[in-house]
Amino acid sequence: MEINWLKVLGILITPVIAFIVGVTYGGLTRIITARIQNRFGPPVTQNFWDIVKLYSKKTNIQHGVMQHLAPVFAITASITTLYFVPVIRESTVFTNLSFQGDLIFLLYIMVFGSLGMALGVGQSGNPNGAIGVSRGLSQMVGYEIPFVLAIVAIMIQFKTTNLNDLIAMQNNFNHWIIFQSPFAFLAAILAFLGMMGYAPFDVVVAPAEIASGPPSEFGGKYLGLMMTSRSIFTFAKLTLFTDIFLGGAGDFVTLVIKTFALYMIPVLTGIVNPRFRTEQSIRFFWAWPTVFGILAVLIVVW
Amino acid sequence: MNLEKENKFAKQINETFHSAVVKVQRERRIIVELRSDLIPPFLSFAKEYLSFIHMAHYSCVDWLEENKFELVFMLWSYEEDVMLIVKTKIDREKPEFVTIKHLWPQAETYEREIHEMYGVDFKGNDRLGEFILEDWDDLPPMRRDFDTVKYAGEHYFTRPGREDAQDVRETIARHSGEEIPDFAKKYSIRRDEE
Amino acid sequence: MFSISGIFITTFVSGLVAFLLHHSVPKIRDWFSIVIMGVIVYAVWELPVKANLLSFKLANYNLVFGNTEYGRLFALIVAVLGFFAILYSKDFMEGKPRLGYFYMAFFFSIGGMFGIVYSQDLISLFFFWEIMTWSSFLLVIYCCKEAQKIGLKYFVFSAIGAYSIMTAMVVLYSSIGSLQFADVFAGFGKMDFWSQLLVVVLLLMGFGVKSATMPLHVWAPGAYRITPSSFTAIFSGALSKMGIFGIGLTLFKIASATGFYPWVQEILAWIGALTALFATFYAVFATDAKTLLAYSSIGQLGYIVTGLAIGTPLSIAAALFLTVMHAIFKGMLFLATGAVYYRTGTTDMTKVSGLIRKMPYTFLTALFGIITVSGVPPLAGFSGKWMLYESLIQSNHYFLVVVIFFSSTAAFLYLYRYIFSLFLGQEEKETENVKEVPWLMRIPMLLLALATLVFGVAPGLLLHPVSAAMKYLGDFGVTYQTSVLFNEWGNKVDMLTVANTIGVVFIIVTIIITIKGYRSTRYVTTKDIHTSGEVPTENENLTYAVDFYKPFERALGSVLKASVDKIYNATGRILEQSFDYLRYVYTGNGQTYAMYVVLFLTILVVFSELIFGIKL
Amino acid sequence: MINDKYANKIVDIIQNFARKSSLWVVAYGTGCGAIEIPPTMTSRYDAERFGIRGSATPRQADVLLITGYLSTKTLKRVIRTYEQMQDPKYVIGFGSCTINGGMYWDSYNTIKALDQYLPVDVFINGCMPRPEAVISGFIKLQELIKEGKANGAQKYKENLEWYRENQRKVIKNWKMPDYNW
Repeated sequence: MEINWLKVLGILITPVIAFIVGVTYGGLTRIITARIQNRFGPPVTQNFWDIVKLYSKKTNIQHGVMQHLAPVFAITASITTLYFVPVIRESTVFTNLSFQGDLIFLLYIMVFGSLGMALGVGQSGNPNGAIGVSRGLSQMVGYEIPFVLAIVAIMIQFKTTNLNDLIAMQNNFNHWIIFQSPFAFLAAILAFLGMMGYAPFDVVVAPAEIASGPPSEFGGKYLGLMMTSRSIFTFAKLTLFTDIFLGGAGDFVTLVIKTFALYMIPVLTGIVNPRFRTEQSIRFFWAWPTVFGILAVLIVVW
Repeated sequence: MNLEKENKFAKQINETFHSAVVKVQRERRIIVELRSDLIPPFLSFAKEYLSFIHMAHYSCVDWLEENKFELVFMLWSYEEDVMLIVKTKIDREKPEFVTIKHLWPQAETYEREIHEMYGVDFKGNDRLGEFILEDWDDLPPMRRDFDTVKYAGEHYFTRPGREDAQDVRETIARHSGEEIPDFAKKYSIRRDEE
Repeated sequence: MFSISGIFITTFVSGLVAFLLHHSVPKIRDWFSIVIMGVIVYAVWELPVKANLLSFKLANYNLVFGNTEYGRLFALIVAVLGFFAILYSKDFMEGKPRLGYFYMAFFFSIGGMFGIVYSQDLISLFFFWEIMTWSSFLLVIYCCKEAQKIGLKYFVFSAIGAYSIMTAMVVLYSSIGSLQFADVFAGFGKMDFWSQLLVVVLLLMGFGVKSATMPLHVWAPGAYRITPSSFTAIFSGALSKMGIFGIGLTLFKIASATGFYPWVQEILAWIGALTALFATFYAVFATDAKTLLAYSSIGQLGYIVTGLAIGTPLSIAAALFLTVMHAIFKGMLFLATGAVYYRTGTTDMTKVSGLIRKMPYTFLTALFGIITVSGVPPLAGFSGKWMLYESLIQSNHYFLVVVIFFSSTAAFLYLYRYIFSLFLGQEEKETENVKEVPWLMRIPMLLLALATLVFGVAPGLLLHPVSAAMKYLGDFGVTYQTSVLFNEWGNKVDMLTVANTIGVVFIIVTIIITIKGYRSTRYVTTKDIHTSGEVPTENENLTYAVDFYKPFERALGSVLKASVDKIYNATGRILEQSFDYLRYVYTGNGQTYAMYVVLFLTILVVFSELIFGIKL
Repeated sequence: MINDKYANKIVDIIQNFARKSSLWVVAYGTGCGAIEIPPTMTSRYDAERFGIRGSATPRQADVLLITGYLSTKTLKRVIRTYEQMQDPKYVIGFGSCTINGGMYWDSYNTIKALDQYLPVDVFINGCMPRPEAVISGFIKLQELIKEGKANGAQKYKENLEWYRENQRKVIKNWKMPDYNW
């Protein structure tokens, strides 16, 4: 079998790039939050040092093999998602494995990590963790409906389920799906708010109520791995949304601009909002976002 | 000052409980002193007939000099806006009383506190266990013969260098010009002066 | 040896022999059953595919048996799952009473299912259908007194199903004059509209009872819960597939010849999707592990019904793929639940927790099971779900795909709850002495778990027999490679790449995280958790197991309050009252009954001559 | 090859810098001093500038901030919380009460000197110490960490028996899991 070394290079460096970008975005988020709250805020490298500190903890505890593996599940899902999303359009290095999978596959592989995490949290035996998982899964059922409606609308409209085809069809500014199918974008971006887990949909990790919920028994290297995974996953999800709605990116500058613009939507929403209860957020997702999703499908059909 | 309703209450109380010492202290304050075995009927009387439906407070006072504990109930009438303070004295050597939780459920918690802090035993209250203090094995700490300074010195490491600390009672007595009674002096002497 | 009659005779005779052995030499009873079942698996595998292998005349009817690719798929499910279940039964059923009865009913139901899938005419299908129903009914009422009521429910619904099939047979026979499949399939298109409609509806109803399609699912949760777990695996994994088998035949061989076929498809697809949706909701709030799996089973069969009803090649492939997968993963999950029951004596999820360290193999099985059910790659459930979604989208069933997707997402809720409550969570003091189950019980579970992995990486292996079976149903072809799935727009997903990626990343990160700080990582018990500084005592129960999905319940509100069960109960009450009057008829006098019998026969003769023109 | 000694030193420097720049404080308000934490964390004083952040559980935290007096009942929970934290971990004694009992010098159920029971890295004096003082205490801790001197956890581990003896003297009903590394 012939080995395409450019592909190998891409597979090796994409997670690193994703990690760096994700961590920087995390730092920027904290600065922006601080500025909005009239504070100075931590340095931009703060998240990076947090992760390094967590890895450098001298002792770690685990409650069993599933908890040991839970962050591994999470990061596997993050990296696999990343590999199956084309990062840079028509690039040999950064399309990775995106020709081998499709959108429905991505929807499912994104859950892989949450499921693994949930199993680990379950084994940690902390009731707070289990409550967090219960809330998280319930909320996931909530935002999945508008998201799937949006994705289905797009798949029907463009008669493809492969991301590369979708990107190729959005070759021009006015072909972006955000303009072609605005309702799908609305539904998806509202679901995206829930997916990112910022306020008002942060009841899963509510620190004051359930002691940060799922990760409450995770510390040291496990928490570090989880934060690494979250950085990569944030980048992967942003890239996925950019690919679907904003026509992908031809180079890294465009990619950073587009993903950052998308990222600011949940972040800014999160800063100015209080927290929904679980059933409130589920009802929220089943109200307007779902209506937008149905509209998107109906518009495509007619 | 219009004490019409207070006097009316006092009259009603006196008519029913002849041994009750009723004093209208001021507007909206009536103080009743009563024998301890008459307290439960009196409280039900106050609740059912005199409209004192709210038990606002329930506490205990240590009268070391008389060798008595005094139980104090504060009842409030929403209809007349009057507070009725009921006092009774019980034996200090073997402090016993009956529970009144059937009249006011919240009394149970007050009784638990009084039990823990003064050692009063309430018959009929089955939750008189450990309440706020954990693993307490000394005298009940709110009794006046419990020496908190001595206890603290014996049980906790005290960092040297605190010389300014004084007993509050001494300071108060000095400022008000009162003489500390002899029996009280026993408990108020600082440990290092012994 | 490899003849249909051989398979039938072996199955039924060994049922009787097992019964007799139980009463004479109980020691060899289990091994005898295992060996026989192994032989049957081999025979089913080797049986040549031929439409007419055995035929004989009984009264006026030709009874024909044959092996088709479609029947072979189902026969293999029955045989393999039956073999695993009987292997599992040896230790699981040890010490239980009336084991001869159990084995006999077990073999008879297996034989009944073989009869159904091999029969080539409706008479023998009905005959074996009834044998299967009877023997499974015997197993439903096997356990205890409580089971009788549940058994009655099962029996009433099975009877409804059987009578609808019988009525359909009568209608078919009266207009076609033959009940052989070949004649029925050929002649059905020429029947008049109303008889066609009646036959299709009755057949779908009859088969729908066994596949527990809503609103005929009411019997399933109770019956699945009360049967011994080793048979529940068969019950849910294979027996309910007979309904799917029948629905497939009805749809593609009978209904497709009619003018209202698209309507049937649409309605059945929606029934399937709604079954999946509501069953999932009920499963989310179930507290008993087997009830949960029962509802899950109903929901999964809903997907299959939808897939069959859509009728595009990809969707049929998805449905048949899911049929096999459902047999595998529901078999696994029921066997794993049975293992928990075997060791702890309960399947109540609020009572058992923290078994992972005690029963690691069972946990592994359950883990593979739930990953497969949820359809997360790289295990095999994903391939089936993927094909189903793609086919739904490409056949323009937009809202159907959302409903299916939604119930599939909601399935995560109950699946997580299942594995969390039984295996994860706090390690309880009551389960301190629990051990792993014996090897004979582990082997079937682990082999099934392995199968999910193999079919997950290489779905083509399973799509090969599936596409052969589709050829029998009609001119359906589906494109696939050993590890690559294609949809109708030409998009693909390469399961081998997926599995490799996940596997490599997973292994690398696992090695890193294990080596990093290996010495400083220590294990602590589940009592050593953050409880705001409080030290939990030994007997304190910290597991979050009751009302697990309260927020979700609140969000759903009154949707769940309406239950089909309640409607049936109301109907039952009304019927009960009206049957009070019937007591005047049932006098208890033998002569009166004899008169009734004579009267009934007279009416039967008169009606059959007058209406259907049949000479008895 | 790089000399192991130097390599380790460089790793140490990086790790200490990371530990210094990221201090997660477990949210355990013991006494009245907890009221000084909100102004320290929020806009007016903004402790997040220094990487100081609250964390919900001891498993994730680095710093245990004892905000004021400790009754014996609370002490048991604080010890448990401290033992659940992961090494390296630091204790900051906050307010006079943790130093010499403060205004509770004669109380029958508060401890008078925290360092008898837990290894304190930094004391912040005052009743109450203002947020400026709190932040300066944190900066002092950061300096100690950077120099590698804040090794309270090490001290605790080595002198566990001495600490245990003191703790058991106060906590009569000792039903705690062992502290076993």
